[in-house]
Amino acid sequence: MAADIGALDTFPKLLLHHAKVRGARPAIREKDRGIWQTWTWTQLADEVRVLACGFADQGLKRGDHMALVGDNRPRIYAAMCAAQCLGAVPVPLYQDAVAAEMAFPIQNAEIALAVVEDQEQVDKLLEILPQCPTLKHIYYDNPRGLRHYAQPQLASYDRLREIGSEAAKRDPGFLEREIEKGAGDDPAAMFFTSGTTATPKGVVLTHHALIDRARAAAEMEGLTDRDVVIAYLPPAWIGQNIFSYAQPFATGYCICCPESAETLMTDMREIGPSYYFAPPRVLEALLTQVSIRMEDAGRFKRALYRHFMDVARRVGGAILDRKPVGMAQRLHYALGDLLVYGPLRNVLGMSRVRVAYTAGEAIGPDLFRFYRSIGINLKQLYGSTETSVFVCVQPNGQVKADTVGPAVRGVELKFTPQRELLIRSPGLFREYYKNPQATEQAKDAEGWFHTGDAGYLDADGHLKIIDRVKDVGRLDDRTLFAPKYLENKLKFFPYIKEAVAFGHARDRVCAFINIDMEAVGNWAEKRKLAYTGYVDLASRKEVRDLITQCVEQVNADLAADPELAGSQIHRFLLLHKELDADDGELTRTRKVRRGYIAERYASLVEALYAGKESVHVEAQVRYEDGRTGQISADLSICDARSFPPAAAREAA
Amino acid sequence: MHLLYSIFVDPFMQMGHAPDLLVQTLWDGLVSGVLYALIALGFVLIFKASGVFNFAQGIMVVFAALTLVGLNEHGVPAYVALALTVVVMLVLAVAVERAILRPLVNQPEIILFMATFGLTYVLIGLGELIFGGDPKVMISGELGLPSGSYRINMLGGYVQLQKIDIAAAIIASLMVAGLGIVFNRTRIGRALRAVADSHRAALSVGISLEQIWVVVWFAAGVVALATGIMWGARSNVSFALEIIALKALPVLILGGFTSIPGAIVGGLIIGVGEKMGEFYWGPLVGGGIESWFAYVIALVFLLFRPQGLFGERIIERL
Amino acid sequence: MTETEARAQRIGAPVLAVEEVSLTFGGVRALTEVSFDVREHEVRAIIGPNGAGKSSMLNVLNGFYQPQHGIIRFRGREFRGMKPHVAATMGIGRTFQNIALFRGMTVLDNIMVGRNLKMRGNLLQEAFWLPAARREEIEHRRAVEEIIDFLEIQHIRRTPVGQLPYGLQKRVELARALAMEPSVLLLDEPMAGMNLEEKQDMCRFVLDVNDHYGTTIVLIEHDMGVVMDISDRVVVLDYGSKIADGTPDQVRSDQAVIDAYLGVAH
Amino acid sequence: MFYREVGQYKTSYAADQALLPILQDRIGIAVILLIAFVAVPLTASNFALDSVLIPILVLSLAATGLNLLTGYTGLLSLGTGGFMGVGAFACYKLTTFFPNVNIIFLILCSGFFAAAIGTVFGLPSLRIKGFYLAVATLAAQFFLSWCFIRIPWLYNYNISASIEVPTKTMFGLAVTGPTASSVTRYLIVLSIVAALVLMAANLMRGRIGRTWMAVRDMDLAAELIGIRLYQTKLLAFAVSSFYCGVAGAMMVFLWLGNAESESFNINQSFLILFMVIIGGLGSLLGSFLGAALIWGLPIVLRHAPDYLGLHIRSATVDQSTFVILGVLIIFFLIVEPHGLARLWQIGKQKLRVWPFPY
Repeated sequence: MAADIGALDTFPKLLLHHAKVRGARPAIREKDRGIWQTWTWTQLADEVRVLACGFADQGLKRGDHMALVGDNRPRIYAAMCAAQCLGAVPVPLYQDAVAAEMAFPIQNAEIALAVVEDQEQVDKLLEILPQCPTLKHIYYDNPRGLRHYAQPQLASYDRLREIGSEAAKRDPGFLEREIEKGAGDDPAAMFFTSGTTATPKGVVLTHHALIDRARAAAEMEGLTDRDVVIAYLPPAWIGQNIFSYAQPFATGYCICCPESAETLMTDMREIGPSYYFAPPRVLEALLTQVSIRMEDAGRFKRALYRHFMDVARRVGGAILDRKPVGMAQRLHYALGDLLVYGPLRNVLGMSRVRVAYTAGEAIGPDLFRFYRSIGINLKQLYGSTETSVFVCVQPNGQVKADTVGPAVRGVELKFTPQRELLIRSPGLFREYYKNPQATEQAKDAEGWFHTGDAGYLDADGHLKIIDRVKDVGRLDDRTLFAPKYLENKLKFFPYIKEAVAFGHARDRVCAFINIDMEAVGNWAEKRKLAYTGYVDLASRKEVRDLITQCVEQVNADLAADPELAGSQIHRFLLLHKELDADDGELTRTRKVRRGYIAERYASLVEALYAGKESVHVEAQVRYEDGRTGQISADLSICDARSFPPAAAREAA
Repeated sequence: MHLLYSIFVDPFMQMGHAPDLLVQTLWDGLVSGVLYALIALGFVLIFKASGVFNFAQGIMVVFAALTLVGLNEHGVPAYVALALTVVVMLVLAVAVERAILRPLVNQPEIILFMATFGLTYVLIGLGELIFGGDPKVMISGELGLPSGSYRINMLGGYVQLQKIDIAAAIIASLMVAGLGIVFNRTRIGRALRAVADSHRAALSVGISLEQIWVVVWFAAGVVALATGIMWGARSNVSFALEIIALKALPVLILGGFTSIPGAIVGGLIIGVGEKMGEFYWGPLVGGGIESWFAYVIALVFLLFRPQGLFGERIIERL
Repeated sequence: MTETEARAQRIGAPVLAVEEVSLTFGGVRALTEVSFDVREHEVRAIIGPNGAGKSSMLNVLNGFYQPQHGIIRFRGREFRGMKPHVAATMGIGRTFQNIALFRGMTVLDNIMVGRNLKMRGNLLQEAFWLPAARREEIEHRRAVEEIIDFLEIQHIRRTPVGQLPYGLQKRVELARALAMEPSVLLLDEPMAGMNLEEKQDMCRFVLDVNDHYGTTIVLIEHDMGVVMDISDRVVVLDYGSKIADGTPDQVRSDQAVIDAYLGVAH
Repeated sequence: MFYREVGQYKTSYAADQALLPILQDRIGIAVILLIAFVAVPLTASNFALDSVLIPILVLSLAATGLNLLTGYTGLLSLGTGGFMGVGAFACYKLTTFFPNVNIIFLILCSGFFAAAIGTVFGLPSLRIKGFYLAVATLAAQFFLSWCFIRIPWLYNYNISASIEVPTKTMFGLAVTGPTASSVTRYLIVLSIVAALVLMAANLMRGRIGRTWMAVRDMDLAAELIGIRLYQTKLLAFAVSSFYCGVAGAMMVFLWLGNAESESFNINQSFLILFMVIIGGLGSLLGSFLGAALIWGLPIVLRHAPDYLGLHIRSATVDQSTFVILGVLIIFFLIVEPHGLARLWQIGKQKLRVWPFPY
């Protein structure tokens, strides 16, 4: 199974290779101090050398773990590579995690050494220091505000570099020797899965796995060292790590770190990435932005936009897939490209995007088609931390909205009778760290990884994922009920921010809906509808009618699909508060925790099924400034029309 | 040495030698001073009430005089023409308020200043289109203004006083007095004073800003008409007057942009200073210094007292 | 050594002192024989109710007003009164109660103006954009970018200041003053008109500036709350006279101060 | 919409601080320069050059000069005509004293005389502001006008009291005087204007420009930051007058061919001020737009009746032109008080975010 990946079988070896063959090419750009500061491969290699010597001097040894906490910064990536040089395993942690969430990984991996970005992260680590006796060294990149911190564990990144420089001078050949000792089967990094229910698990990935998968996808898309990627998602997330560490090391392309979260859009527009990744929620937020801004445009521009978006919807996807399209249509589209799509791609910063991926969760088909229709080659992929991401990718020209494409080179797929997907691939993880029981559960003796996802291969061999195996339910008449599928359909409407569908073992499907404050607020302003806040807005009759229309639209769509026609949404209510990760209703990656919500709002669910007109609710809410307050409200329950299945209609 | 002598000694010796000439010069200066003061008065009225530096005040003088004479030429009896001209100035005030002030409310001063430039162009064009560009003779006789002069023997010589000048002085005084009464005794006057302090205060008196603007522009128009008649009676009614109207600017500097007494006193000082300068010092540099001497007086004055004659000291705060 | 001790240790000898300063405006007494000193690296607050003469005091310190009596001592030199640009040259920076930014310019340009005293470029170099001018411009841009980064205003770098919300304008003003690399920074009600969160941010920035650049800070507030937490020593003015001077704790328990703030009749 | 800025990123401060950081702007300027330097000389008629383009360029330069003072430094001046006159007469005297020196060099030199005189008349700005200062500059205007008439030495004691431009050659080509071709004069004017405007743009992006704008926006704060108001304001007067002086010299030598003191009277000052205000205070582009509009509009109006086939007395046309010009000025001020440059700014911004409204 182990595909040969050649002599350059570890990331440090790849680094030295790039420093040799394309030393003057940019490896990392960082918008800092107002301009794009460039690190060439040579500079990156030099930095890594100094750091690695520093780490070694501080006692980091082969097999040790090192924590990395921070945003996308060149120094964080350099530290990652430096640790790998020594055979140590970097463990990137989410920079927005609260202190308590960091304690487990540090204890679990017995981390002694951490490289963090700034005071905020230092404070968090210091807070959990008593629970984490192994943690001996914390290096911070930005010294701001840390001048008077007297803890002996603390030292600055610059201090580390000084130590490293001296050590490197004492033993110039040290680094090369250490790198030589490394092999492809060594663990390269460890990622902690965001445990929604259980404790997090540390997924150990080898150099081999990561490099193999990075190469497979790069070859498939024809990535070269001229490609550019913008690094804006948390480095602790495997996807970000693949796109901004594994793949650039595999191909030699350049990654760009934005200046701050606020400037991301501007920075992306400046850089113009050619290879882009965005989870559906980001794409959705972007589209909502687009819709809202277009609503504010003048009559002429709105008409222009609507007209050409119609054209794009009809032929845009086909043109992108190089399918035959009539000359007149092509010209029409070309005009639209000049007037609308081109400028739109430009303001979104996607003019140069050659390949864009989305993954993480199912994407609404309309959302997906929108990007494709304006000429952005957005494709879906399927993968997870345990598989080093790339399992299935949609090849150019074979893009469908509801599948995630065929298996990538080297991957084998099969299904259990329960429709659970099993995977065998060179990219599979080695183990869950110190958790043999979980490892055994997930990876069987023959090396098949049990994904927990339900799906099947369609006629073209493309993988179609419906939902998590455990979430796929049945209505009490045995009709298939895939809640996430419904929720995604609802969430495509800009007015709907979150949706939670219920129906397992019930007689029909009902849903909770969160309105999108920005979009609905805008909509209300346009209609001169006064409101005081979220609760007030959500309780408006006009808003309920608006959402009812959306739900009925979804029902009409569902009716067209014979498998899912039975799971149309009969009733719904607009929640009195926004679902919030801080309240445990969403995961950190903003997935709804359906079970928890059903439990927490049991009375609301009951009211939906009891056929009540409205339900009284009292709840504690947390305001933005941290205060909490009590609200009570009567939530009206709305009925939505449902439609007879298409098959039945045809028959009739 | 000779230069210093001719600047600092000789002129004063001349004054001593021929006091009658000195008195005559002073009188001439006072008379032109009255006219400067009248133009400045128009500026001050408008600036005080609307914060507009009305560059068109000069051309309003010409326009008013032209209208008066032009109407008369078309056979309208003098006094009817006078009344009609007053009506025209009212129409102008309303038009200015509607077309310029209202749309430009709250714009920076310089923008309003430039707008009055536009107004100047419009008035020049209109004036020429309607009445032609040639200089005209003021109908002072028809209006019952006196002509001829008194000759007073004094100080070993004589001083000649034009009757029209005396009339001008009297009319100007009456006008100032009249304005004074309007300002201090009437509701509109109180509003006007309030608006100079703060716009909101004026509103609380119960008079709209728009009304106040119309009133001040109309008042400035009437003042312009009076100025035009006086000036026209002394020379001709022509567009050259527009440039002479710029003389009102040093007057304003001297008197302050918002002070009516300042405008009067400043006007007289400038008028006298200019005539004296021209008569006694002008020959030194070849004459014609009237065109700029007034500005130099104002400038020198400004360097020592930037707030003007009657202005209050400005304390800058942060 | 704790953090507080570490902070306390940095304070040095007095750098700025006013001695018996009196200031009148046309007969109205704004300040009466006020004396106090400011030590190197400390955060010194001047507090007092509205109209207590705080702003006048600041204006005397950086030369905008000339006091009728008293002297100002700055780094061993004595002044009867300052001249504004002399104060600037000697390293006294300043922000204003009613924001005094250059509204027509961008954030970046505003802060660059703060570098003016450090720049030497002449007309010829700049008109022809000679290498000397270019180098200088870049060198100072670099310094300004440090400050922009420090105060976290990267996202508004190119925004004209007139378009910014109040809280950010205050921050830009602080940035402009910092660009002068002052050794003493006078802050005139830096937190006035802010909400709680903005106030906390501003406090953090003031402390960070004091900490990172070692800048001595003299700040005025009429609200006792936040200032007490960040000041090393506090002067209290009331009706133009000094009524208390000491650590925040001392001042807080001073009867005269309590009376002044509660408005007890004099 | 035509601004596709994706991928235009700066890796150095030098690039970030470039005059035209956006690629499309650079292309636009290049195209305009190409047209101005190549296409126009090849195609334009003498009328277009002599009555439209050369005047607009010369006036643009004067407007740029005034804009530096009024738009960037916030000092209102009504003495522009006078300062232009200083340049013109200085150049005339220089050609008399140094008949063999290159005329372009002399034109530029005459700017320094204007700068010196401008600085002297800028002295009052140290004490006074706003309209008071404007009146002070009027003093300069009237005094200088008076000098141009009363000092015969300035016009070499000509009977006509006017300047007659001598014929000067460069590389055997007549560049001034009656025999100089329109194209030659046009190209020289264009080159000088382009070079000086580039210098102005450089000044405005550097330290000096910033201090000027700081003084304009809030002089007290500027002073407390360590900007010396006196020096800054006087420098602004000097540089502004330099530009006006060069414009004045070009006006006589490369445009009119002769001049009387009348050419530099108060009306000229007002005209230039118009251009600056209508074009846009504090915008170099605005100086050009304003000059083009204020100069071009009367030409269009004057010729409009012919094109429309109407026959109107020329006096009537002139008078109507006045009225229409006045109305248009008021109209423009109402529509966009910040001038044409602002309109362009807004339009450009719209194009940059197209299809979005903001």
